[in-house]
Amino acid sequence: MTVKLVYFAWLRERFGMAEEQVELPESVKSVSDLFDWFETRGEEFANVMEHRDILQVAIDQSHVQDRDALLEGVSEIAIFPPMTGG
Amino acid sequence: MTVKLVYFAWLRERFGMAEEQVELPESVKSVSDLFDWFETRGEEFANVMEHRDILQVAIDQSHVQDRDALLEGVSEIAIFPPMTGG
Amino acid sequence: MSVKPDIRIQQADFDIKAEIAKLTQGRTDIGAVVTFSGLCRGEGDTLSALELEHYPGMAEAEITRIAEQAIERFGLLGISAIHRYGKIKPGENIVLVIAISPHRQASFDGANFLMDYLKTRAPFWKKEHKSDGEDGGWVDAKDADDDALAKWQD
Amino acid sequence: MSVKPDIRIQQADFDIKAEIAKLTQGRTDIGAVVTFSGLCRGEGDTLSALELEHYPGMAEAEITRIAEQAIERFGLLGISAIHRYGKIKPGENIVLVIAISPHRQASFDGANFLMDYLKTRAPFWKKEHKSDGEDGGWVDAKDADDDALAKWQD
Repeated sequence: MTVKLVYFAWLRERFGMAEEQVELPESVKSVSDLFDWFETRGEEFANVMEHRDILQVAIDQSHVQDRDALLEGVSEIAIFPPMTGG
Repeated sequence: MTVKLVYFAWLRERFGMAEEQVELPESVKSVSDLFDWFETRGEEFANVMEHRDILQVAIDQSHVQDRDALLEGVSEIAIFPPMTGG
Repeated sequence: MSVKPDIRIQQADFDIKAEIAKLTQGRTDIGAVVTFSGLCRGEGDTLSALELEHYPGMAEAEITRIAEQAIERFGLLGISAIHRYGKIKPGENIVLVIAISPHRQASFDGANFLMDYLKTRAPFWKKEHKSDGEDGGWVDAKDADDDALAKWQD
Repeated sequence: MSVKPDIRIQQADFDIKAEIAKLTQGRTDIGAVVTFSGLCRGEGDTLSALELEHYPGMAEAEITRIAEQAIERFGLLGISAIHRYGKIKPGENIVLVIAISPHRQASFDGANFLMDYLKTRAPFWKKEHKSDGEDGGWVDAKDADDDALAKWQD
């Protein structure tokens, strides 16, 4: 499955990109699986995943709290630190 | 004792004056005494005093809740209905 | 107390942008500006105007006193209030309160507190003029306004 | 729901007077206008600017969703919010919220509610640029902002 991954704030800076188009492995079915997969993508990805408990996820621009949320059929997944607007 | 009495809103309208200079009788020592005296000043004054429980009093421009508050030495007493500002 | 309230009672309308600028211009310590404007409602076109009467001198003093309490209680960096008197038509401004502070809750609370007290403690009275030419009489004080004060009692 | 929120994410500053007029002009059913402006603080001159990043599309959608809740919950007659992005200097505006309704508490609550949710739910991130040229890093989310939400839970 091909999805657009979008990063903000220090994730964007540390990954060195604002977004990427990726082919998710068959094994990645949930947000939790996605984070597990990130840990295998190289040092910087693994480092960022040390903060996985505080990372926020939006699927197709809607907040998702549940780490078991399924990714099937989604087109855009955003990962970002806690928001600091206002 | 001579004091300035000041009236607002419907008291001003019913008394037909915004203020008056009066010589208070010796017997008028408190706000309560003042209201008793008003009851003797004619029909319109007596009628207004039927509402004495809700009337508000300011002595020298400070709110006074206590009906036993003494009037000695004051120069301005205002009587008015509950306020409706804002 | 170094923060002084700016309180005015006037017949003229106010300019909210200019009033905010007066409090904030040239400062970089303010994080939150809350304004409250109270407007005259037309009550479904039955009202032609409100007429506001006040007790000159005492009105300024009383609002100043309450505003000083708000500064102290919420740690405000500034507060201003303008209350109009005279004839005010539906859609027009009656009152403006502005509270400034470093953080949002203090500014919200400061403006809200001043309005609640101003409603029941500032010597102003409203008379209604009806659209049909009738004298609508003096507006009664609302129990709801007294109740609103309860939230500020410790 | 007939009342629609007016939500904008923009780089440009806003004109609070024009924004109030947009909501109130020609109406006589509004009794209370509450505005909240959030400003960039200089932190004792240590900060040269904040840089605000946002998630285009989602930011508008998320604030609109919360604003719709505010309309419903407090019976607002209108609500607007403008959130800026890009570089913002101390003393400059970051965010504006305006809530209008017939009565004062609804307007206060509507604006306060939207700000509390916006702080923790709208996809914006702040980076600090220090006066000494250093990168101050990304601002951490505050527990106090999460706590502020608690007052809106029934």
